[in-house]
Amino acid sequence: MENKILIYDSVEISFDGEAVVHDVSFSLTPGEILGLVGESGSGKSTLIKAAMGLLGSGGLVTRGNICYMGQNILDISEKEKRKIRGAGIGMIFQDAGASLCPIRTIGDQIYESMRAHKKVSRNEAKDHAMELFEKLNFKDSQRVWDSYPFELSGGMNQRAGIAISMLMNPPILLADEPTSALDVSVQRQVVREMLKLRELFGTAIIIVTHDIGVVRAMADTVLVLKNGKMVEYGEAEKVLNHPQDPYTKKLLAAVPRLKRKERS
Amino acid sequence: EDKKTLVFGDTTFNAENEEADINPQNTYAGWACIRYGVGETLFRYSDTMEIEPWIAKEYENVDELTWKITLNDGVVFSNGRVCDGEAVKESLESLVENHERAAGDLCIDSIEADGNVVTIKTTEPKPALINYLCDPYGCIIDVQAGITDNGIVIGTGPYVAADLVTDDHVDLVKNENYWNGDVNVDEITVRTISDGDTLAFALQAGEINAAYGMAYASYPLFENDDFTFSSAATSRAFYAWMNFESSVTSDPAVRKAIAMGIDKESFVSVLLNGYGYLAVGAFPDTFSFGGQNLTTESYDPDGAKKVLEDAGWVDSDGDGIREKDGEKLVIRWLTYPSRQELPLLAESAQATLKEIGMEVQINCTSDSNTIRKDPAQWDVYASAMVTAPTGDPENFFTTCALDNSVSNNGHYHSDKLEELAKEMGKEFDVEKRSELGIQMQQTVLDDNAYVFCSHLKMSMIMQSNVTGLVAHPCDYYELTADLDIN
Amino acid sequence: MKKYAIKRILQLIPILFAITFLSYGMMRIAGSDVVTRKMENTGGVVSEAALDAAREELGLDKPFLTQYFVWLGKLLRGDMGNSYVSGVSVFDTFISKLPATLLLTATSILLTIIISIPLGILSAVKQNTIADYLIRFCSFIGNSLPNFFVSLLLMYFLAIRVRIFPVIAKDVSLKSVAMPAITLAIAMSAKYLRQVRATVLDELSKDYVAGARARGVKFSVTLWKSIMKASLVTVITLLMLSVGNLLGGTAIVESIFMWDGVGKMAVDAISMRDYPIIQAYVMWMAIIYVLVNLLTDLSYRFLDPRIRLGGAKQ
Amino acid sequence: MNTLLEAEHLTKVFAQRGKEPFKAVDDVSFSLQAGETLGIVGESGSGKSTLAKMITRLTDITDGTLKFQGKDITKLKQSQLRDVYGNIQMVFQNPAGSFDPRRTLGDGIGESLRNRGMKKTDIAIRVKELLEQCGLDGELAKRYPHEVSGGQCQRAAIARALAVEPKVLICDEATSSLDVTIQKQIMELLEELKDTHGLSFIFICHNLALVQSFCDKVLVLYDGKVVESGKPDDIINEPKEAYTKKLVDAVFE
Amino acid sequence: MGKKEQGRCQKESVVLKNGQSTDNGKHVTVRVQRIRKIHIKQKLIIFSVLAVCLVVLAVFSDHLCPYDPYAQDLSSALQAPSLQHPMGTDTYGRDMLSRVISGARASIFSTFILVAVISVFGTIVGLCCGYYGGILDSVMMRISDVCLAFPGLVFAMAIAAILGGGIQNAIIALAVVSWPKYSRIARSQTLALKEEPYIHAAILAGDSSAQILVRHVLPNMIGPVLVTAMLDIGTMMMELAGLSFLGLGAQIPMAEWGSMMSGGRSMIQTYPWVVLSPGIAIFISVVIFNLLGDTVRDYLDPKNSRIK
Ligand SMILES: Nc1ncnc2c1ncn2[C@@H]1O[C@H](COP(=O)(O)OP(=O)(O)OP(=O)(O)O)[C@@H](O)[C@H]1O
Ligand SMILES: Nc1ncnc2c1ncn2[C@@H]1O[C@H](COP(=O)(O)OP(=O)(O)OP(=O)(O)O)[C@@H](O)[C@H]1O
Ligand SMILES: [Mg+2]
Ligand SMILES: [Mg+2]
Repeated sequence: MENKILIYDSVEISFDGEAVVHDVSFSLTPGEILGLVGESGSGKSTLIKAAMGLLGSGGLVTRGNICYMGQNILDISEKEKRKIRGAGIGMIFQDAGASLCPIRTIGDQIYESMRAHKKVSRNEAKDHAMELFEKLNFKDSQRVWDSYPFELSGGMNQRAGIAISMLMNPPILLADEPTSALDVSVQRQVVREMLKLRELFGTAIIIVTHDIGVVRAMADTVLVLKNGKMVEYGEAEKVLNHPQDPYTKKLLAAVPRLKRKERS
Repeated sequence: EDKKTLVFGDTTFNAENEEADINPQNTYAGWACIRYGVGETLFRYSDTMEIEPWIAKEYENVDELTWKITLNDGVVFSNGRVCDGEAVKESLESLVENHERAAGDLCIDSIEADGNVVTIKTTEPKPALINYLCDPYGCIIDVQAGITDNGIVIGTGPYVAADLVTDDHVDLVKNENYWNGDVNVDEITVRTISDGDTLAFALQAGEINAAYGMAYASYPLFENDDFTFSSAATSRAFYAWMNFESSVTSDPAVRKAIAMGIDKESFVSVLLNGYGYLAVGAFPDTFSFGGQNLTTESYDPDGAKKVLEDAGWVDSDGDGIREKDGEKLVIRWLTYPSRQELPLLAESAQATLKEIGMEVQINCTSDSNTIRKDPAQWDVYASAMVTAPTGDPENFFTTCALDNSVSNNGHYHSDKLEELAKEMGKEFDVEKRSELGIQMQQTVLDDNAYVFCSHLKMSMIMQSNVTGLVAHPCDYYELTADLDIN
Repeated sequence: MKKYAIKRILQLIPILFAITFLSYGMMRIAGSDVVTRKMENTGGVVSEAALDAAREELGLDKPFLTQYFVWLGKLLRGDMGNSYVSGVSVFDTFISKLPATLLLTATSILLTIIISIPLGILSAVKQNTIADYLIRFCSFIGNSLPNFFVSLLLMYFLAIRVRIFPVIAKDVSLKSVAMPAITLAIAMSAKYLRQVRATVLDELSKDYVAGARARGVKFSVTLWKSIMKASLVTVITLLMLSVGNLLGGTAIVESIFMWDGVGKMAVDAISMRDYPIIQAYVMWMAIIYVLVNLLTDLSYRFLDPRIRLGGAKQ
Repeated sequence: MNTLLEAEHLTKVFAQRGKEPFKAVDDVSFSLQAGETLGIVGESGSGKSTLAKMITRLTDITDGTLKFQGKDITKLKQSQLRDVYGNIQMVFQNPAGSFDPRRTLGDGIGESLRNRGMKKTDIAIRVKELLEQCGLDGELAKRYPHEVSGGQCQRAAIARALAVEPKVLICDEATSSLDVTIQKQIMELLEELKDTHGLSFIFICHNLALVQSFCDKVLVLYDGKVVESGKPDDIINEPKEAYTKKLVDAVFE
Repeated sequence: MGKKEQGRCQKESVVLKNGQSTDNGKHVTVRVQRIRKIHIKQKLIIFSVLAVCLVVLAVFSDHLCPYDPYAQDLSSALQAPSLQHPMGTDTYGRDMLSRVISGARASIFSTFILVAVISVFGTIVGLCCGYYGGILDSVMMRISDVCLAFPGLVFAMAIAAILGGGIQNAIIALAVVSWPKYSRIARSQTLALKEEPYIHAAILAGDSSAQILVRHVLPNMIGPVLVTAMLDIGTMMMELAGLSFLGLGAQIPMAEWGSMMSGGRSMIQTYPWVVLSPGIAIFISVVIFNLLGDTVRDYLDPKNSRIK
């Protein structure tokens, strides 16, 4: 129990009084990658936004608790939440480019995010960021630091988004469809980066995706969501290869596969 | 020692009103020169509009064409130059050269100066020559000193213009060389304030000490101990011209009904807040040939109805408007907004005439001067004109009512009036002229060719510590040497 | 950039031609001319011959096209002519009125910014709270009071009741400009406020705001560094439009407060049919229009790196 | 075999303000036989959609010729294209966006019929038929685009395309914005249409697996140029160009 | 932001009793969400009704006036508000209430007509320019440039001089300088819509250009135009009042709010009701149309589609 860093306990989430996520419970250990799959509108994004306190004005976790490091993060003040956001739980948005302010440079925003959590000088922040950029295989870190989001490709933005989230070295990273906006080759790159993160820092990741291929490639555990309800939760191996629920079966059957002669 | 300063707010001192600067010879009116005490004329009008000496001490009508004028001794321009016959000659010659209306009025053949005596010969008999010389354009200015780019001239008056910005202000300082007594106030600023409300606020706030051109609606604000009014009846008359080419107003009954259907009394007492004088004829009672000698229709709606009925104008379709031979009794009332009284008159006449079954369609436009030239476009034209700018009755008729009058746009014609006008043109005797003036007015009134509604009561409002600022019937004199502030 | 600016300035030429020509034409059809006008309000009468002579002197007897081209020819030689009414050089008149208009423009814009941006942001951030409703209510009031009425109220309260500002402008000074500037700022702020509020609300709903929150950045930091900067584009657009209008002079406010600026000059010139001044004014307006457009575009480039660096799509 | 579409050296150049003109499609040639399915793959921005719009003449063709059943349609005006649109139809990438948000689905589906002078009552019947053919309830005709799911909307879009009984159906990433499960249903529908109606397809997609299972022929686009073409199995198993190789390798399994 | 969220959602930690719990005996924290739905549709209805009321008032003003708005009675001039004259009387002794009601016709109708004309004309021009582009676009946009660059005041005064004063001519002048705003909005909307797939779909369905414009482009771009028009009703009322101040608005004795205000302005200190009555009328109608405009904007905003 003590090595569970994030626990969702019977969580129900409502928008304007209407529950859209019902009774979801799961937990995360350090370094674990959880794949969150399900059809569109099943509540995947809602579920992870709840942990960040980003449900917006109409949304509320109406039942259950979400505990981060043993602390119930639903009933704490905005100030305390702010401390956890970024430093405790990082988030990568579906369109990470859009989650960066379009009219300020990446460097600016990195510095600002770091400043939010500790006193650092701009140079320290930059050194720190550069270091991480190198680790994440950015070719020209200086350029990335000085660029505006629109000057970078979708893949680079996505990676910059990951970098910003990672700079604070949060033990948990929530990734909401981090690859679906990208083309296949970039998508592969991003997946590789995230795996590297876990390797480097032991980060626990929740990845929301439609792409079963990505889940297969990354996830340790899988949670299948349908209409806001958990339909299956377990080890990735087991869920993907021996699905129990009819919906999971249908989902897996629908995935088109490339037929290749042989793979090396 | 403290300087006495005064700020005078004036709505009329602007280019639009023909008072761009204080050069009396510049434009048609050029009243600012005399109004603000910079220039003086040879003679001036008394409070009863009689001729009084000013720069000149007397005149003599040598023969029909020759006038001999003797100047006062010791008159000097503000720059110290002596205002002698030569200076007057130069000034008048320059006037005739530059000022078309003056040239037409004066018909000067030659001027001779000899010491303090100026002899003027006219090309034709000009009985009213001295009156014309009292017009603001007759201000004697130092022609040799010239006129500055912004229109400042040197005169003999109690004040000297120091600075002038058209449409904004003129700064006056005391004329140290004033020949005719002491000047009390050291500095005066005349501020152009075109908006009536701003003027009222400025006076209330004490930013100006005195104001000219206040809106009637603001008068009650100053009817208290802190302020003084100075008012005088002027010969500016608010009156309606009938169009004799129009199918409705050519009907004498209609004209008569209009004359009987306008409630002049209420117009003056309510809409003008009592700051006006009921008019009978063209001239106010202050003149010897004023309205007191005349008779005309008074407000009588029932009488008016009867007049119309008798003339065949009846309301047969029940819409409240009378018809005759299928023609509706619709009056197109042309007027203009720059005189605040005219829209009030139009609106009030519209209501009272409606009661007797006339529909009045108002066209209140600043283009009225163009429109009135075309008699097909209006039936009644209401205007505000100075009927006796020179204190003489002839002017009104020659400009408005005769066959050859340029402004007779309604094409009024009366044989009797033409007769009388001819007589007037030859008459030099002031009393006889006055008598003729009365007869001519009565003729016009009998024809209901004009309906005179009211005369302007020109008012200045000042803080109660301002003295010597007195409204004058001729509307020419405002700032004089008497002006003082305590 | 330079090329772009030059291109925009070249665009000015046809606009200038079109609108000066139009204005010349319209004033012409408008019937009465300066000579007739001069006779108005004076209570007297002048002969037609005298009028014709006066017209001839001003060249008003010539056909309208001739007059236009004479004017244009002079203009190309750098001569804007003299006012028909005052006889003073149009250029000098114009220049003498500019400082007043510039000061009024600057102060009212400044006031508008000071009032509207903070309030607009406040009302967006506090959306649907009492503060928001109050601010919006005030903006409605500002939006529904005609300028002339606002100036009356200001005069009454600020000059008569508390006597902190003068009713009439005595000089081109800050104290004198206060009331006309406040009058203009009230109406403009009311409009700006709504726009700023809408823009900020729009920005607030964008992903990057949530992004910054998710990174633990303080809302106030995001507000000042990102949202403000992004909203500035809207504000600049509005500002530029207003500057254009203000530089053209605000006839009503200028004449109520006796603020001797370009707008008052224009109104007087129009009512007097003082063609040379009207033409100069119309030209001035067209130049402002084009320059303001140019400046707006340039400032976008400056403010928004996407435009500056050519990153915007399309 | 019966050649339906013939494209020769199709080129599209976008003139851009203040920038160099941009060649989005560069010298693309292909032909499409009756009953054949042509796949077009390539990364984002490679010119797939532009090519589709050129074939449907929704954008002007800068260079090259386009023939439909031997008739040159390269330069036809919009009014003359109505007949061509009776034979070529298109299903768009974004299902919800391809219906006018202010009109019902039925309205959108029946629009082409109305333009061909069909009576109102007949249209209603035909629309219902089409919807049912695409596996939808006829009642859906009364709904607005935002009232139906993405999958339903895409089916409705297919129904709309089928309304005029076209010979060629162009699918521009017709399934990429949909869930895998729904994607599968749509593919099954297309498959069925191919079999029952003998439709020819131009199938634009970046999902190689779908292309492989559905298409007879594939063009690989890169920077507006055709870098490789041939049978899908050959291209996937033995990619010749480096680009194709990269594309194939990136697919997660 | 966080505070607001908390303020809205009342939180109560309730530990359900074992027997009642649906969660198999577990203790579950329950938070009660206080729902405050914004009923845009209701707001829309309320403001539309209010706006319609104003229009009805304008239409039937003749029948609603307690007195003849033009009947003068100089003997009862400038009376303060009383039971007999709830808004007092003006200089001519006319009943202010009646004049304000009657003024609704001139003020509301004239702004309506003005806004209707410029928005319809501007929209058509913008639609055609945006859709067809080319020469037509360039020419019309240059013309609109000229109209925008042309000082409105010069225009208004020239029009007044050519055609005479009066509200119609003030409307003409305002129309000429205001339509380009609409054509620009319409044009940019059309340019954006032109590339929408559903427009392409319509082309494929064989629609002609005109059909596409009328059936698809117009309905989808009308939102912003409509909102601008609503807000413009207030703006134009102000502009007309400004022109009235300069003597270019309604002719006497027409009851029109702007000219009533400017005509009565010198009485602000002495007889304030003469100027305040039309002022309040302007305020109310500007507020109603502004709120309506805002609500229409909210209603059309796709972000709010859920809470309609
Ligand atoms: N701010 C909100 N207000 C009201 N309802 C919302 C809000 N955000 C999401 N919902 C509703 O909650 C449900 C779950 O949405 P969510 O975005 O979590 O789905 P998802 O599984 O992430 O889908 P996708 O794969 O399309 O991103 C949906 O029915 C959606 O309509
Ligand atoms: N109207 C246009 N003006 C200028 N450039 C355009 C225009 N339309 C498309 N392009 C450019 O042409 C190129 C090809 O675009 P296209 O939409 O055909 O790509 P695509 O292969 O369909 O990509 P995706 O898979 O993302 O849909 C892109 O670089 C695009 O930016
Ligand atoms: Mg989601
Ligand atoms: Mg595409």
